[in-house]
Amino acid sequence: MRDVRSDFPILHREVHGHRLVYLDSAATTQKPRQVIDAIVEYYSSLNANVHRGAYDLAVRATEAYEAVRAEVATFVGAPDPNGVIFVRGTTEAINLVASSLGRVRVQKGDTIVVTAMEHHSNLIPWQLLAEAREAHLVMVELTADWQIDLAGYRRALERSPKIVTFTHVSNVLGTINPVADLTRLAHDAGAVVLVDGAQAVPHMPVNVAALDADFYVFSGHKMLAPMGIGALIGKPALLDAMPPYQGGGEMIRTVHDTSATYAPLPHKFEAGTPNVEGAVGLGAAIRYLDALGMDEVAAHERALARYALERLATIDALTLYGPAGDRAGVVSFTLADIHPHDLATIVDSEGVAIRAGHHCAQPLMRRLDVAATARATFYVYNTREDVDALVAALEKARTLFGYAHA
Amino acid sequence: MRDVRSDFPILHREVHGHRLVYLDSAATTQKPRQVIDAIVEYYSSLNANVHRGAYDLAVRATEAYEAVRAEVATFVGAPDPNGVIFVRGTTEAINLVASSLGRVRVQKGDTIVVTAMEHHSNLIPWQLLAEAREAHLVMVELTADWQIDLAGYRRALERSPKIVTFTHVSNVLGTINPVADLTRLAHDAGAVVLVDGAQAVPHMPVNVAALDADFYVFSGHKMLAPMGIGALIGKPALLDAMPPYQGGGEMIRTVHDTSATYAPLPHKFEAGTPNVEGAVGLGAAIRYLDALGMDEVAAHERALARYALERLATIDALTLYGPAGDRAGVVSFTLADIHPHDLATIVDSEGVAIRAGHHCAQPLMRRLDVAATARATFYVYNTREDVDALVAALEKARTLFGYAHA
Amino acid sequence: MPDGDASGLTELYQELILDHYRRPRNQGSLEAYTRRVALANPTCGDELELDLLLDGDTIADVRFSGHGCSISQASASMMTQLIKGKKVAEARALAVRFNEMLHGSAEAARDKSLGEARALAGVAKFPVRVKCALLGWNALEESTRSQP
Amino acid sequence: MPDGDASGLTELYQELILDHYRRPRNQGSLEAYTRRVALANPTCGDELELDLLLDGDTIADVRFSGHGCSISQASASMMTQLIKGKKVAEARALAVRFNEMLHGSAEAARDKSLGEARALAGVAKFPVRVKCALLGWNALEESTRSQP
Ligand SMILES: Cc1ncc(COP(=O)(O)O)c(C=O)c1O
Ligand SMILES: Cc1ncc(COP(=O)(O)O)c(C=O)c1O
Repeated sequence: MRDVRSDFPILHREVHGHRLVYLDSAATTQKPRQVIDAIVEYYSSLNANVHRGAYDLAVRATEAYEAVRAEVATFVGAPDPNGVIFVRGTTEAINLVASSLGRVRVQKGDTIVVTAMEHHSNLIPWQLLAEAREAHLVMVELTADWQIDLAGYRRALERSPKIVTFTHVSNVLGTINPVADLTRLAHDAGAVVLVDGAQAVPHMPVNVAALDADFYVFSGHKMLAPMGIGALIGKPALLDAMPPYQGGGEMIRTVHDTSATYAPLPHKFEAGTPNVEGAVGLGAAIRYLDALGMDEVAAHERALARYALERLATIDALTLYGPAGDRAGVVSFTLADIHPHDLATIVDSEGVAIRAGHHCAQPLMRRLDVAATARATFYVYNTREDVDALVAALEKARTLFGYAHA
Repeated sequence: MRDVRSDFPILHREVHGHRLVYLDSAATTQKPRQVIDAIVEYYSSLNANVHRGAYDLAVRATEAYEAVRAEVATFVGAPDPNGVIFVRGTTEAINLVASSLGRVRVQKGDTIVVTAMEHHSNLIPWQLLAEAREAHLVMVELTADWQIDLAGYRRALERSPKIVTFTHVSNVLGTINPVADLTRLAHDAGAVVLVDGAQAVPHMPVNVAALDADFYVFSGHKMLAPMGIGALIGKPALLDAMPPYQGGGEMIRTVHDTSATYAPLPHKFEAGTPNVEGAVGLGAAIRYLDALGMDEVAAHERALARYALERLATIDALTLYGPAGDRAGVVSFTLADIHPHDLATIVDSEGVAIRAGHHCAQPLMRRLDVAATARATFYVYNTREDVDALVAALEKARTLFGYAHA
Repeated sequence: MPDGDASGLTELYQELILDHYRRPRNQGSLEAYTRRVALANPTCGDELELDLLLDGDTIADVRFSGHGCSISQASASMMTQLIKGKKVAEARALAVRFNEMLHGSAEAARDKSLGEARALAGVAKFPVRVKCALLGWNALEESTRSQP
Repeated sequence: MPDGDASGLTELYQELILDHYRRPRNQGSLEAYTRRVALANPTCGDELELDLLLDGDTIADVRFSGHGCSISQASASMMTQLIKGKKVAEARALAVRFNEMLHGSAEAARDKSLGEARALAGVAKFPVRVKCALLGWNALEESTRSQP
């Protein structure tokens, strides 16, 4: 993959007198000039509210917005742009499905299946749904190699769950789940499947049609796009049958004083003024990633992850978490008795930005038997030098905490 | 007020060979350089996910985000920044309250009061709530001068409604409602009050503490800020007692496998990665408006509205809608038998952007006895020349439709 | 205020279209109908109801009601003129043709079988108004979908 | 890897703090307690439980448990040393003082009454870590709020 660092203005800023080594892309990514420019251009020449204006600007803003819907569909292999719902991000997409589908599909005593590696955003909405409907929430455990335990998964499916949900890629372990297989099994058990693609779509080619997930969700801000935009990809037949989520402008057909009928897809699920800027920025991000090639992006990150795992393994008393084999560009670790927050503070003083904490995955933390880990994640703009800088900064942490230099 | 047009890049673009005369700010506003620059600066030097990072960027992004919360509180006179919840916009804010408060406060047979001048965004969520809880939705009618009918309002309050909601300013009529009085009456009747401030906060000084509304909501994109950001201002005691709305990252305290406890305000209601860019842009917009002075902004718009009403009244067969007295910078009209969409298309060819349609207020349209109106709305960047351009373009429409020149 | 019609406005609001707008043909409802479909354009609020009386596979009578802009009303009016007495399959073929014209096909715009509806070719220059011109035709499409 | 400590790191991770982190004083729980408060820092997941045994208005005994970074653990440890045997009002006054120090008050940082906790003055340079240093003190504040 070509060196893209020059496209990212923020990477040329200094942090504490060091160049910024940004290793927290799983939390949010930095933005290339191309995306920033698209935002500026949008507000400088195109901005208007969509879907309601007969004038030139409004027409062009609407066209731009709807064009991105089609681009998103193509990018993730969704057969029908009407099944692409713009949302704020992954969290909102999951809440939309849990709330709207959940209300009609899940009844008292029913089962919902999640896994022990979910991000809180793919857990709490189902907890809330289970509580509201008096349904059972079953959490599938993980194997010793930090994969979804298939035997446990099959056992859970024997309960004929109404909804099964799992992440495509773990934001802590880097585990890449066999989505197509898991989905097929769940479908055989009669379940509807939602896949949390927040850590997949930015990092590898994804084809939702091939995966056959009923719902697939992701965030723009984790894939070079602006904050405040993301997508829910749903099978139109399912979305069609679901009650509306939020009510308001744009999502209606005819409004009477005390009742209303709703617009067809996708607008039924897009109440209120949407984030057109965000969509336009997402379009620019998709074009940027497409130009790089998602296969290349994936290869670049996995190579970096491999290199990082190798280098980190040489550090004394460093513990790595995650599967031994293939994994995404996510590396979680702890170092001796140095708490991850202390690690993050120390490496930050060298310009290295890593995340420390529970990564919104407390159930997984308990299974890892830690309260927190440090985590480095890689994206298109990271290099082997970034990994080297991390390793050097970790050595500094060891020294500060009184460990002998390796 | 100083001439601000030069701050708005989009106003220097041409539309169909004419300068852009943007008269649709009630739908969404254009953005000054200062706001666009704040976005660019954010992504070029500050971007990170908030609340979860121990590194420099994340700290600064979090500080920037939380600083805007305090700025919003100050701007609208909210006593406590913890009662400021960032949302996508007005629509989401209303859905949040209807869904979360509604679930605990409204039971079978209870009453919810709305008015006949609400935007669909302040109607559909209450329709959905009333339907879900088998509650009654009562719509207060308007007077012949397009004010909320106080006698009808008092009658509705005799039903001891659980929730009363109304708009501060009508997006069709320009009516400015006596919010403090309406709120006091509703409180006396034991109701909780939500005020839709979408058309007020951008256009006049607002002090929610003085109004005493329990919830007050507005959108950033209608006040020079980016799309995808807005605020729910709530009394902390009420918000505290409400169940969460969306579940996910950021809004939790401790997460167990099948249950969780939630974070204190304001984070309890901000699940998932928030739109930090949007908040930063909103901060820039608030500083821009503060520098102009909200009293000056209001005076500027009302003067323009008066001038527009005067000039439009001279056009033959033009019908104006709305109150005779004081009104906001919103002017709705129809012209002879020319359908508003045709009007919008024709004036657009002269560079004049107005809105035509039901303005997301179908119940009001039925009371106006029209299916649609044309609407011109004014903001800080509009001038008397803009009004003149509109009037000239309307004369062209008359000619095209075969009416004699006035 | 003549402007040489670079904007296409004079073509859009030509005499014939305004005439159909102001004196719509076949307006109203049928006492006896075989098909009734109501469509709305939620973004602008235009509403249209189309009644068809079928005699075998022939459209024996047709009426439309509702409200909307000059384009949607004139287009619906012209459509009713055109399809009355036609076979359902012919009418549906015209709908396809009309659609092509509105999406810029010059060839379709020359197709005499579209009759007066060809006056609406200029709508293609106003993308946001295309929906208006199609409202009646979409109602026809929907009301005859299950009909051979 | 000495760096003259422009970053303040050496001060942050000085011997005394690491010592309290590794050998926390008064760690554990009390069999008999008057007050028990559990606090968490949801953004980083630090958790702390504080037990107080009151004898009248005197803190007769104190223990803390939980987990977290060196700063939160060391700070809680130092706090327990400091408040044991003090009157509740005195302890609360120390909490106010400590807060001032963490918000940059040089005067508070010189206040001998803060004892070893003064070693944490350097945390003020790391805004995101201030919450960590305050966790134990906040628990104290909360558990003694209703106490005169
Ligand atoms: C009075 C009023 N309420 C609510 C809204 C909805 O705001 P938004 O679309 O930003 O959610 C609008 C504007 O569209 C409005 O004018
Ligand atoms: C796997 C996973 N799911 C969901 C989310 C939540 O995404 P967002 O915060 O953009 O809604 C994240 C990231 O925070 C994630 O990594």
